[in-house]
Amino acid sequence: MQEASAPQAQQGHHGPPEGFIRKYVFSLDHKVIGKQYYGLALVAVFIGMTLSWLMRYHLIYPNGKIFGLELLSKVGAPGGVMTPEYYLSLMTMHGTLMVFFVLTNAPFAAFGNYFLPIQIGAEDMAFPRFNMMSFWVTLVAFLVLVTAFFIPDGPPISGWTAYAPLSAVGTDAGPGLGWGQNLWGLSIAIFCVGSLLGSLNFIATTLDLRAKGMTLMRMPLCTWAWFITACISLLAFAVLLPACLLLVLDRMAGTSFFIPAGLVVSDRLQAHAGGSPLLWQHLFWFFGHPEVYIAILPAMGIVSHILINSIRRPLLSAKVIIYSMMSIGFLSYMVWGHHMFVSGMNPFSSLMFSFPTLTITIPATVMTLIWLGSLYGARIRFTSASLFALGFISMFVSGGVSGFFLAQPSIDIYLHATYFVVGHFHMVMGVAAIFGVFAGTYFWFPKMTGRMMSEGLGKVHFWFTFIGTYCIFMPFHYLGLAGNVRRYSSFVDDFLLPLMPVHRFITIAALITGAAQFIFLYNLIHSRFRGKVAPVNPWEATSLEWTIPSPPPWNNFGDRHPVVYHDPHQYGVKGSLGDYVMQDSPEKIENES
Amino acid sequence: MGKFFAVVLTIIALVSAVPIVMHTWWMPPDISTHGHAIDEQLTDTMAEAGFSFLAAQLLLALFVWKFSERKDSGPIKSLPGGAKGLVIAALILVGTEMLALGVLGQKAWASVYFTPASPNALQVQAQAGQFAFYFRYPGADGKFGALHPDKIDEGNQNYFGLDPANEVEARDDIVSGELAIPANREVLLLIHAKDVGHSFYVPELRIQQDFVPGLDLSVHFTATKVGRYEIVCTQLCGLGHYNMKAYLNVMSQEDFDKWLKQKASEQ
Amino acid sequence: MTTDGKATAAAMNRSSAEEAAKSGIWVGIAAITMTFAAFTSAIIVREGTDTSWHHMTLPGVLYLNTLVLIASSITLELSRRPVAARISRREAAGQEGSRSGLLWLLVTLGLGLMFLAGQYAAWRELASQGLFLATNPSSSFFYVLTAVHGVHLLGGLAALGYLAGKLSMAGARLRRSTAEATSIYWHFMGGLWIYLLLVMRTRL
Amino acid sequence: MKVNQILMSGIAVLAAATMAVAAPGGGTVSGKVTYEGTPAKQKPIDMSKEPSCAKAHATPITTEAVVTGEGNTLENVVVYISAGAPDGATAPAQAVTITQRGCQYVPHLVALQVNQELKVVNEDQTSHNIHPLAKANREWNKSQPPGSPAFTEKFDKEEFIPVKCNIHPWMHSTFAVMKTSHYSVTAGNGGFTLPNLPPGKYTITAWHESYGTQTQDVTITGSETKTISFVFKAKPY
Repeated sequence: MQEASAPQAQQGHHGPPEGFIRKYVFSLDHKVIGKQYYGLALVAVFIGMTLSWLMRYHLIYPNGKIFGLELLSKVGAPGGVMTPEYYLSLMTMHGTLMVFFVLTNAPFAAFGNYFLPIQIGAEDMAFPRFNMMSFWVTLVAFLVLVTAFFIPDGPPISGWTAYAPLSAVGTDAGPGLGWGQNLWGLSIAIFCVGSLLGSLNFIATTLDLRAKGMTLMRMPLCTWAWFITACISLLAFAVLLPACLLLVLDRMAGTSFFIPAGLVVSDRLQAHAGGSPLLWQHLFWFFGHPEVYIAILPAMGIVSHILINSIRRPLLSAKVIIYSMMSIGFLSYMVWGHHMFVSGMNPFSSLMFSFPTLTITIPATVMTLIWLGSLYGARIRFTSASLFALGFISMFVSGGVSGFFLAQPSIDIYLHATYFVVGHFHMVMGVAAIFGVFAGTYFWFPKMTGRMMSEGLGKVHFWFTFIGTYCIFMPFHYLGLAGNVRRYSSFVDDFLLPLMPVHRFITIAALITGAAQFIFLYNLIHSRFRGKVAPVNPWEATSLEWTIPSPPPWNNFGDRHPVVYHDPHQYGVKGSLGDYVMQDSPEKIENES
Repeated sequence: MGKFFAVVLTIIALVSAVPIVMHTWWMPPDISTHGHAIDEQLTDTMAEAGFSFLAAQLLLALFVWKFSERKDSGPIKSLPGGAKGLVIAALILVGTEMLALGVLGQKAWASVYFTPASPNALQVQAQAGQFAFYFRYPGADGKFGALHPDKIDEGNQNYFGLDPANEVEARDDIVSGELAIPANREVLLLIHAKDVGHSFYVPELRIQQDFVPGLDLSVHFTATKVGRYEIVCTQLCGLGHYNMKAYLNVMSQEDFDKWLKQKASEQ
Repeated sequence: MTTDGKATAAAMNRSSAEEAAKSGIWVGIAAITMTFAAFTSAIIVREGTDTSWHHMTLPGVLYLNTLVLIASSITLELSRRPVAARISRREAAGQEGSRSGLLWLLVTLGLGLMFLAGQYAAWRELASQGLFLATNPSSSFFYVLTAVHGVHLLGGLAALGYLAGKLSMAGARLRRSTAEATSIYWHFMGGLWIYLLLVMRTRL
Repeated sequence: MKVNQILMSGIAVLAAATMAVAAPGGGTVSGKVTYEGTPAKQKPIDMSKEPSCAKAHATPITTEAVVTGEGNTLENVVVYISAGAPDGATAPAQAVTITQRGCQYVPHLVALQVNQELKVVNEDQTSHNIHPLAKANREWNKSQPPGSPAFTEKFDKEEFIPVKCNIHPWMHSTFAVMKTSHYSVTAGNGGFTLPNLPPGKYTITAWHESYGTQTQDVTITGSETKTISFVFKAKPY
C-alpha cells in the first residue's frame, strides 16, 4: 500500500504527557503502567506475606494472643486469639492476593508492560488506552477484594479455589461467606476483565509493532514468554470470567448452577436444586492450571534473558526454549483434571488427564537441561540478578520433581490435599516465579529508575531468601508424606501431633525469611533516591532496552526508529570489540544463524 | 561467590534428601489390601524423582563451581553434544520414565477404581456434614431407610434425615459416630454429602475420596489390621474443617458383631 | 531505505498500528469464543447432572430478531464500499465523501438497536410466563446467554456509533482499520447469535 | 381507707405498667408440665471426635431434646404469659450466662428478655462456635477459641432461637427471647411458677423444643395462686 505522507500525530499513539495526572496517574505510557503494576504487586505481596506470618504463628500457637490482631477484626480475633474461621479468611486472602495480584501481575503485567514494547523496538503498546484501563480495572479488583477485610463478617473462608457449594450457599455455611464471598467473586470477575484487556494488548503489540528487522525469532526470550503467556491468559481468563459470573448469580440471584438439591446447611434446607459442584471445579481448574503457567512462564523467560547475560554466552538453543514454552502452554489446557483425581470424576478420565500431565515433564526437563548445559564452559558473572536466576533453576527443579507424584492418580489418593501439594506449588509457581521477579528487579531496576541497586544488600537478600525458602518449603513435603492435611487452622488429630516440631521449624524459618524481605524493600526505596546513577548499559547486555537512556524518555527511542540486525543472544562473540554485540549494531558476525 | 553457591546448594540438596532416605517422617504402615500397590508406586517415583532432583542440583552446583569467575580469556566452550544431544536425552530418558510411571501407575489406580466391589461386601453409608462424619449400617433387614433432607434434626441425633415413623426400613438402621468394620472383609462405603464438599481420608488405609454434594459415590476397601485409626476431612468445608474427624475401628468379626448388637440396642 | 529512513519507518509504524487494530479484534474474538465455549460446556455438564431438566420453548420473537441481525450484517456490508471510498479519498485529497456510507451505517445501527429491543421483548415474554432468572436451569441459562451476548453487542453498537460520528463530521479522520475491525466484530456478533440460538434451541 | 386503696392500686398499676416485675403481691400461676405416651429415646452422644470433652464425661451424656423426670414430668419447657401482660417491661440489668462445658451447653435452654444481655462463656480447651439460627433477630455466627474472653450479645425481638455449635454438631440449645418478664423454665420436676401477677386475664403458653406450644387462659382476680397443668403428647419417633 502506498502511503502519501506521514500524518502529524498517530492515532492510538500519544504525544508527550503533560501534567502530573497524565504523567503518573492516568498515564498512557506503558512504562508508567508497568511500574504501577509493579507497585500494586509489591503492596499485595507484603500484605500476603504478613498474612502468612499470622497463619504460621497461629499454627504453632493456636491459642496464642497476637498483639493488635483484635484491632483488625474483633470477631475474627476476640482478645487477640485467632478463631478457626479467621485463619481460613486469612488463608483465602493470602492465596487470592498472591496468585492473582502478585504472581500474575509482577512477572507478566509489570515487567511485560515495561519491557515488551521496548524490547521489540516499539514506541508503546498497540492500544495505550486499553492498557491504562487494564491497570485501573485491576486496581479496582484489588480494592474490592481488600474491602473484605473491613466488613463485619470478614473475608471469605472458602480458599482461593472457592469450591462450590461452600462458596455458593451463603452465610449458612459459615462466617465470611456472605458479602465477603460476594466481594471475592466480583473482584475476580473484574480482575479477569483487566487481564483480558492486557493480554489482548500484549498479543497485538507483539504481532504488529515490531521494529524493522525484529523477526519473531529475534525477539528476546522474555518477550517470547510474555507473548505465550498472553495467549494462555487470554483463553484462561475468558473461562474464569463466566465461571465467576455464574457463581455470583448463584449467590445473589438465586440461580442453581453449582448448588444441587437437598442440601441441609446449618440445619436449613437450601432452596436450590439441580446444580453441579463439579462444574465449578472443571471451569475453575480449566483456568487454574494454565494460571500456574501464567505465573511461571514469564519467570522462565526473564531468567533465560538474564542468564545469557550473566554467563556471557548464548543458551545452547534459544529455539528449543521457545518451543518448550509453547508446548507447555499448549499442554496446560489438557491437564486441569489432575486437580480432581479424588473428586469423583470418572476414573477413566483421571488416567486421560494423567498422561498429558506427565508429558509436561518433557518440555520442562528439556528447558532445565538447556539452562544447565549452557553453564558448561561459560564465564559466569555473579550479580544479585544472576544469583536469583540460578536460584530460580534450583527452585524450579525442586518444585518440579514433586509434580511426578501428583501427576499420578494412584499416588494422589494418598498425597492429595496434604502439605506435599502445598510444598509443590509454593516452590514451583510461588517461590520460583518470585525468584524470577527478584532477578528481573535487580537486572532492570537501573533501566527503570536510572539508578543502581545496592549489590551488597542484594546478595544478603539472596542468601537469606534462597536458604530460607528451602527451609520453609522442603519440610512441607515431609509433612505431606506423613499425611499432614492442608488448610487446617490447628492440628488436633493424634497422628499430626508428632509433626509439630516440623511446623515449629517452618514457622521460625518463615519469620526470618519474611523479615529478610525488608532488606529488599529498603534496597528498592533507598536505591531509588540515593543509588548510584546508572549508565545506559550497566550489564553489557544486547537487547534493545539497553540502547536507550536510563530511564527511557516517554517515547522510548526518541525520534529514532531502531533497526535490528541480530538476535539478542550474541554474547561471547569472537572478534567483536567487547564480548557481545547489541541487537541494533550493524556489525557483521561470523557464523550467525 | 560461585564456589559458595555451589557448596550451599550441595548441602541443601543432600540435607533435603536425608529425611526421605531415613523415612524420618513417612507414610504410616499400610493396613489395606490395595495399599501396597500405591506404596510401591510411590517408592518407585521417589527413586526417580530423588535421582532427578539430586542429579540436577548437583550438576548445577558443579557447573557453577567450575565456570564461575573464569580467569582465562579463552573462548567459551560448549557442552559436547549441544542442544540436540540434550533434547534427545531428555526425550528418551524422561519420556520412557514418565511413560513407565504412567503405565505402572494405572495398575495401582485400577486396583482401587476399576474393580467392582464384591456383592457380599459390607455396605456402610458415610455421611459428611459440617463438621462431623456419621456412618449408617442397614440393620437386621439389610436395607437402608430413605433419606429425607427435610427430616434432618441434629438436636435429636437424626443426622441422616430418616423417617422411622413412616418407614419400617429406617427403624433398624444403626447410626454411629465411628466407622467400625470387621478386619479382612471388604467394605463398600457409600459416600453421601449433607451440605458442602468434604473428603474421606484415612492415611493408613490409603484411601481418599471426596464427598460431592448431589453426587453419591462409593469406594471399597479391605482393612487387614485390627486397630483404631483416624478418619479426617481433607476438603475445605468451613470453619470446623480442622476438627472434622471420626475414628475407623477395625475389629475382629466377633467384636464387630458384638459392637453392632450393642449399637442396635442404643438406637 | 537509508535515505528517508525516518519517514519510511514512521509510515511503517503507522501501517503496523493499522494491523494491530485488526489483530486486536481477532484476538478479542478468540477470547469471546472461549467464554461462550465455557458457557456451552456448562450447559452440557449441568444438563447431564440434572435429573429433572426443564425444557423450555424459546419465545418466537427470537427468530424475528435473528432476521434483523442478519439484515444488519447485510446493510453493514452495503456501507462498506462507500465508507472505504470515503476513507481513501480523504487520505488522498481531503475531499468530502459520499453520504450513502453513513446512511447504511445508521441503518445498521438502527437494526442493532431493534435486535436489542427484540431481545428485551423476549425477556418480557418469558417473565409473563413466570420464567425468571432463578426459576429453573433452562431459564437461568437463557437469561445469562442473551444478557452476555447483548452486552457484547452493545460494544459493537458503540463502535458503529463511533464510526457514524466520525463519518458525519466533516474533516474528521477515520482509519480504515477501525472500520474493518468494527465490521469483523459485528459479523462475529451475528454468527455468535446464530450459534447461541442453535444451542438454546437444542439444549434448553 | 378507700381512697388509700385506690391510691395503692393506682400506684400498683402504674408500677406494673412501667416495671412489671416489681408488682408486689398479686396473684401467682403455678403448675406442672407432663407428657403422655412414649418419648423418643435419647441417644448417647459420641464425642470421640473431641477427646478433651469425651474425657469430661464419665458416662456418655445423651441428647437433651426431651428431658423427662419421675412421674412423666417434662424439663426445659418455657411457660410464659403470651397475652394479657402489660407491655413495656424493661430488661433487667443482670446478664444471663450460657456456658460451654464438656462440649455441652449449660444450661441447655436459656430464657432471657428482649435487650437483656447474654453472656457466652467457653470453659473448654477447644474452640466452640455459637450460631443462633435467628429469623426475626439478627443472625450471627461467632467462634470462641479457648482462652478468648467471654462476650455478650443482645436480641431485640421476641423469638425462640435454635442455637447450634457449628464445630460440634451434637451441641444444640435454644435462646428463648421473651417480651414479657413473666416466664419460667421448668426444672426436673416439671414445675413452674409465675408470681406477682396483677389482676387480669392472661394467656399462658408452654413451649417445648420438640413438642411445640400449648396455651391456657387464666384470670387472676386478687392475690390467689392458680394451679394449671400442661400435658404434651410424646411420640417415640
